[in-house]
Amino acid sequence: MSRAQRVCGLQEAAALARDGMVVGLSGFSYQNPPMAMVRALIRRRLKDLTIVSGPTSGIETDLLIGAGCVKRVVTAGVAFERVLTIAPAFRLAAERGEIEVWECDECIWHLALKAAAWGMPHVLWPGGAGSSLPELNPDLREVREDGRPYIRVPPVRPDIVFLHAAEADVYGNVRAAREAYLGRTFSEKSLALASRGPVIATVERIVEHEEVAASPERTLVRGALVVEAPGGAHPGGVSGRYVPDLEHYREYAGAGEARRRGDPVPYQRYLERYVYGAEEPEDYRRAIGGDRLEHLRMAPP
Amino acid sequence: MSRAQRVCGLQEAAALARDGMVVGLSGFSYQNPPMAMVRALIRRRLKDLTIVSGPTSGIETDLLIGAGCVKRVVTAGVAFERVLTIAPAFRLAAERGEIEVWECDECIWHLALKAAAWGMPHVLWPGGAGSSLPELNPDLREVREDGRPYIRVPPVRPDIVFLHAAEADVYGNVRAAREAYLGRTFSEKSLALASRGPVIATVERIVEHEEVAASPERTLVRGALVVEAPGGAHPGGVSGRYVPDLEHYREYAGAGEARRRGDPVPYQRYLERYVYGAEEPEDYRRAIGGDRLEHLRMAPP
Amino acid sequence: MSGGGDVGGLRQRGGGSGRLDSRGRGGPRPGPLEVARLLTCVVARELMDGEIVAFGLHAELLLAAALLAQKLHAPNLSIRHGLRVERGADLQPAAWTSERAGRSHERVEYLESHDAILDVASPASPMRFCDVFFVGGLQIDREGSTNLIGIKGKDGRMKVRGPGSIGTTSIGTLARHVILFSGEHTARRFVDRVDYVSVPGWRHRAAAGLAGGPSLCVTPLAVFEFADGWMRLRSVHPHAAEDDVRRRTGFALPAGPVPVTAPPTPAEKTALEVIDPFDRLAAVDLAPDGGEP
Amino acid sequence: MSGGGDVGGLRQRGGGSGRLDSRGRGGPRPGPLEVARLLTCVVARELMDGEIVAFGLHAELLLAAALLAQKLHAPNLSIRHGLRVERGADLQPAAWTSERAGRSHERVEYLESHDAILDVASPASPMRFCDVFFVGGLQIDREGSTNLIGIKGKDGRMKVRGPGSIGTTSIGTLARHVILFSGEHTARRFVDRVDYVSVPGWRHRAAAGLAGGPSLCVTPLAVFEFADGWMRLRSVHPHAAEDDVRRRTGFALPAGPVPVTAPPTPAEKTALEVIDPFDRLAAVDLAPDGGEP
Repeated sequence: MSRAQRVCGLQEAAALARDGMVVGLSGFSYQNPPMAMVRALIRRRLKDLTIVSGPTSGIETDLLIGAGCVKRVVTAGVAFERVLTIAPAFRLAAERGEIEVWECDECIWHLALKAAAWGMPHVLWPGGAGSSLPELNPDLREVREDGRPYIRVPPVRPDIVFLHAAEADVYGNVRAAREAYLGRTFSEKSLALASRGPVIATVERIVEHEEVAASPERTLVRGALVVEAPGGAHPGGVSGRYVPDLEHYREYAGAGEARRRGDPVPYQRYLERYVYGAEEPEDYRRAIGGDRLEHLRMAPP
Repeated sequence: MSRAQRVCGLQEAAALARDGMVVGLSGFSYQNPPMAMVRALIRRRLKDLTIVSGPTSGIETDLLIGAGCVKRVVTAGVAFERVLTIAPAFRLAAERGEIEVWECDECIWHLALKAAAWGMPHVLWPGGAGSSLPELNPDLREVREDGRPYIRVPPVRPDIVFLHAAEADVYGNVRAAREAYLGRTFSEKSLALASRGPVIATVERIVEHEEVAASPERTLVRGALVVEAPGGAHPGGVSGRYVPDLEHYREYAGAGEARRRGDPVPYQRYLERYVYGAEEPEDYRRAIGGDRLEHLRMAPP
Repeated sequence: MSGGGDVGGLRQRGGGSGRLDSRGRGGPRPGPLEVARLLTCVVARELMDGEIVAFGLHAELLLAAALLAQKLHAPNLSIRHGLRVERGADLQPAAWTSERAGRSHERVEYLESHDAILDVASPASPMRFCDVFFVGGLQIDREGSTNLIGIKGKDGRMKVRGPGSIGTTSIGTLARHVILFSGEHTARRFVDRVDYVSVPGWRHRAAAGLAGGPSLCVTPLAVFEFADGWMRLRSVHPHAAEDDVRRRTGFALPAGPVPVTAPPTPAEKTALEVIDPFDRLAAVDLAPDGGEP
Repeated sequence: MSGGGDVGGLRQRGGGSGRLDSRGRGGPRPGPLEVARLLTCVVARELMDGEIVAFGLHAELLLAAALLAQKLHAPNLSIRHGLRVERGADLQPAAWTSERAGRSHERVEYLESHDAILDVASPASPMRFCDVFFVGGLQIDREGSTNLIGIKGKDGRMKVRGPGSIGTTSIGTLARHVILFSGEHTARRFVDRVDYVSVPGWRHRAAAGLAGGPSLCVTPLAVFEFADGWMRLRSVHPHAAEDDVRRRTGFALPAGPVPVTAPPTPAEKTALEVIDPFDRLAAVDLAPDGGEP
């Protein structure tokens, strides 16, 4: 008997997500968002998702909100750094009351996932006392123990997690590129550990198992379902592989800001062009300009 | 102005420990115990220490107990694997009521350190309900939340931490050998994060800062005080550098078991030969047999 | 992560008699290798495809059983040996202690930093530490509780200090399946009630509000299962006598006929030759009588 | 880890006027580089030897200030830029975003995995995240509370949704020293009371049972300090007029003479030439008026 591979296609993996689920998404700001999967989820016209992304989220979250798939966001922030201080669909939907925001910061975001991974009913955290977080989230309470203030943080447990990374083997061992960020992980592992359901990793490239097993200390997540999706973080970047496409971010931000100011056409056009009309990887590559990814590629060190 | 180095001598570092302190010691079973430092602490004739070691501890803890320095041990176990199921000085002192044992398992040991690092008043852990741990430790309570049982674990916070590792730079960046254990850490980082006081690392070798900074992902602990002490884990092993000296363990175990059975002479002789009479590194090397460490050295991969 | 699989008697290891001195029901008295191989098969048969099995370091027999299961019926079994997920087809020297096998890390597919045990303890996680966890003890009782903490004297105080619960308590409480394994089978080891509880059995779990309990207990003489949370004999090994097993067990066992443990099949035998070509299993510390004279 | 140091106005960045339009008390109107360099010196003077200073990504000015302090009076200052401890002598392109500087990792001396922020948040740890933490906000109020969450409309409901508190709240609560930094100095930014609290100031901390509060607030026009937990002017920059600063601050400031911020010393100027040979500081987003027309 031989060991089963854990590889599947993008649509097949996207079909594991259902309306109303708590969906974890990798990414920090511009880095490592699972955008190919996000576009596939939007094409499935999912509804009422709770998105756990970040801790500081970016376009993966904003696009899902803008496409109407989201009812709640668990995030420390949704922003595009210097391109746009507040992500546009997030801003519009929140201001209109169309989404709920579980207001936290990066520590509390991580802590809520840790509480889930560790099976704890809540965790008492010394940070954040005196802030508005407890007043904005009914399930974040300020409590005292021995005269000291703590925030009582409940677990946040995704039903399913999608992440994007540089590479994986066919058995679901996922890892970052060696060339950059030096082993720094973002939220991939935290989300995977907290999940009650499957962890799906889109990767730039499936590599030989022997290669992955030769450096097990580099593996971030094991037991994932693996989808090969080169360029799958675009317009985000992938640590050590390619840089974020800030021009594309500006295009998206412009469309989002136009809609926020009353003109829905550019945003609808964005969705048609890059999401609904780009079901196949070739279509997406053509939409962004054939050799765009080549231009963004990081030189090997 | 230039950056200050963080290097000192063994005696100078040992002098930072005082009677009654909570002392964290690195090591897991046979691996990475800070034995040169332990011997220096015994020569200082410290009293009433609380030792936080392990989570499963070995000779570093047993020798301190045997030399009369300890009043309390926070450990999931003190044993010498197949050499001896129960460490002899630990067994004798516990059976005579001369030491207290904070009875835990490896998870709860780590959790208590995490609670300290995170500044939490306690943590609720789903493991261990139904065991004797809460009944044996007044500060480990079994509690219920939403009908489920948890162990309420208090923080354990060392006053000072001594660890042994393969290498460090002069600025206190400490790391394991690349050649083995593949980045696996034992308790070095957990102890260092939980400590309220200084972290002292004895290392096999001080290496160039540039070399350490070129692979920052390998650094386990930063900001340590560094003591160069080659062979400093003996008779324990150092991952990737040398294997444990099981013959020496057997000698120690024999002396400890003899004392436990009523004959204190072999243990006293052990202390004289390897601890009190071996203040200088050369003395210790001579006591164990000049080229003993060479025999234990692991071949490069 | 120590699973306690190797915690045996209270004596210094290595010097004991380690002999198998119980009479077989028939056939010649088996050697240590044969007994170890039989137990390897017994354990392997319990491991299911797709599961994660975990045990402490120094547990060659359990590692061999996992490799055997992988080879025969569970190609997707994951093996957690301490905090390492191992791969490889045969039993090699222990990776991290006195053996100088510098290349042992090549057998590691994945590893955790030591404190990550907290991250993966929940059995509900896709990155869970294990599905099946092997636990040993100084004492094991009829409801399946284990004790590595100590043994009480007649005055009710601790008379023998045990090594401590090492890695067993939390994972033993949380794992979906706990299997007890003991290299010794004596009335000292198998007691009516443990003096202290390292891993809770059926009644201690129920009292704490937890369902279930250990499913099996494997010894060099027999296999126990649990009915209504009490141990009963599932099978007695071919080389052991049922009344001897009952005599060596410190609590009453339900009467009634007990089958003989199925000996290694030809397929199991063939696979064992591949897994353990150098008969390392012969050195496994199985001393049914605790190695006492 | 985002420190919020770069969160500026509510508008899209890059297109604004970014001009410094306040009148100086004398001398010619300074260019953006000169203002950025002055602020770099102001911040550097606050950083002590042996401390760990932390700020979010995209905070060139704060990084330059830390490098300046290292060079002049704090050789043992550690710099946390996001979750990296950085070394190096000059200001280079940002490491992780659109710049293609593949060698930026050579400037990293140590780094944390992202969730390790929990491990190092306690200021009592030798491995603590920081001693000094820089925080920005959409709103900053007289007691030093910051707000990145949102701005209320007249109906008391959230009218402008902010980005979120990103990495500021917990570290801003726990750090020994919090210094506020704002690239904008308007009555919209500096309000009497923030609408929501991302990082608590003096009174919000006291109400929660915490001592202390932010120690300083640096803007392109002035430096505020705190007396009895309320902001007051510590100095006004040479290019700004005190009455203009008061007018641009949305709450009353104690009257009385205010000194002029000490301009860069010759030593600071020389060091700045080394730290920023390519005048990258000229591109730092300092728009006292928020960049509005």
